[in-house]
Amino acid sequence: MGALYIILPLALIACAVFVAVCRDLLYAVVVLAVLSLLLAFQFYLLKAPDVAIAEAGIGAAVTTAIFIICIRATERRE
Amino acid sequence: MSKIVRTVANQLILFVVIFGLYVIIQGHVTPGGGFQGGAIIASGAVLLIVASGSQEIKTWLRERRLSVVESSGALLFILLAFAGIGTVFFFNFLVGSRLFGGIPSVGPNPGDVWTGGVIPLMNLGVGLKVMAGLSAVVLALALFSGGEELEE
Amino acid sequence: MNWLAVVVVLMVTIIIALARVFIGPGAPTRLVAFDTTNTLVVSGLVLVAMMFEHVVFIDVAIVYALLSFIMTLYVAKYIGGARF
Amino acid sequence: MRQFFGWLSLVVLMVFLVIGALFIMRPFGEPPSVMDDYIIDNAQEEAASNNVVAAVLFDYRGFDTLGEATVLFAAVTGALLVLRASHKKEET
Repeated sequence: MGALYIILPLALIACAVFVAVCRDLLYAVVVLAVLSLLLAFQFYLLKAPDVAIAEAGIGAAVTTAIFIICIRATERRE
Repeated sequence: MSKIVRTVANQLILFVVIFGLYVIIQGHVTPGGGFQGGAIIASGAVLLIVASGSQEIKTWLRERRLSVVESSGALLFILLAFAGIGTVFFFNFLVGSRLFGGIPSVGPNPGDVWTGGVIPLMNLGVGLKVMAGLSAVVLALALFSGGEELEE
Repeated sequence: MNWLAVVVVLMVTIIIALARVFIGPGAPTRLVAFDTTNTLVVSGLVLVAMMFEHVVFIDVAIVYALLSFIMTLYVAKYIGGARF
Repeated sequence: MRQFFGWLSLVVLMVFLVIGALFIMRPFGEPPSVMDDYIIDNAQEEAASNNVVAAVLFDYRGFDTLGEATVLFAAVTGALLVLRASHKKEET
């Protein structure tokens, strides 16, 4: 159990740094989707399935949909 | 999008809505609740928007109707909160009555749907509210994004 | 059965797919790697539910398997150039 | 050079705060008060709900859920107001 609790937060931090640094907004949105995926897995490992379902429902579809629609209406590059 | 995606989405929306209703109604027994189930059903609406395009969805799913549903959900929530004001605000007055009135035994048990007092009805209200609200936001953004000409 | 070892191996494969998400050239490569990560995480959720020995933990895996492909559809429609 | 020292001081401050928080932080899983023990023990009798999270959300802390519903209502109202108005102005 200890190995999971070390690997998964490191992957989360790497995703967050990439989202903050990346210049292309489409790539940032894709990595943000991966971040929400791994965050749901982290909540799930901490035995909080309520929060995991909320994170899966909101982060999986609605947030990415809103961001992609906004990129379509504006510029792709920062 | 293509015909394959449209067909699969039209078949899959049934399962998404049924699972969302399951999460809402069983919210006091298993993990889940109003917010989570409403988010799942709103994701079904988002799937329909990406599969068929917002201009075809617009013919039967209006923001005006969605705002009516959302306001009725909020009204149900606040009326249930005010109904127990004889004792205290947000009092669980249905425990022991015939509607959702059972009391579970203490400790780990498989659970029963007819328990929880006023909690399942509040779950229903919050579920209606979240479902209509998130669907309305995404639908309005998609209509606004698709309505104007883009130069690319 | 030692389910934890299986989950750790799945995590290592998730890290490999994540590297392809980070460095992959172009958007379609990242999208396919992202879909691979989706499938791996869903199987990992089911395995952890078997490790915890609770039935209710399966619900999260069902939710993610139902909803995870929607963002793939959105990014694919954006790359295709169509309007929403 | 000045910018470099600014960033360096920021990083040193952040590391100091994180290490200090790690020392101050309570051990993982230890309850900070007696209120949650009361809720865990009595939620199944008083609120008649197996899911203690639902009992806390809708019975013990109902005002917080009311505030969350208000925030969601305000967000939806603002989004519909802004988008519908700009959409109508483009058509005319």
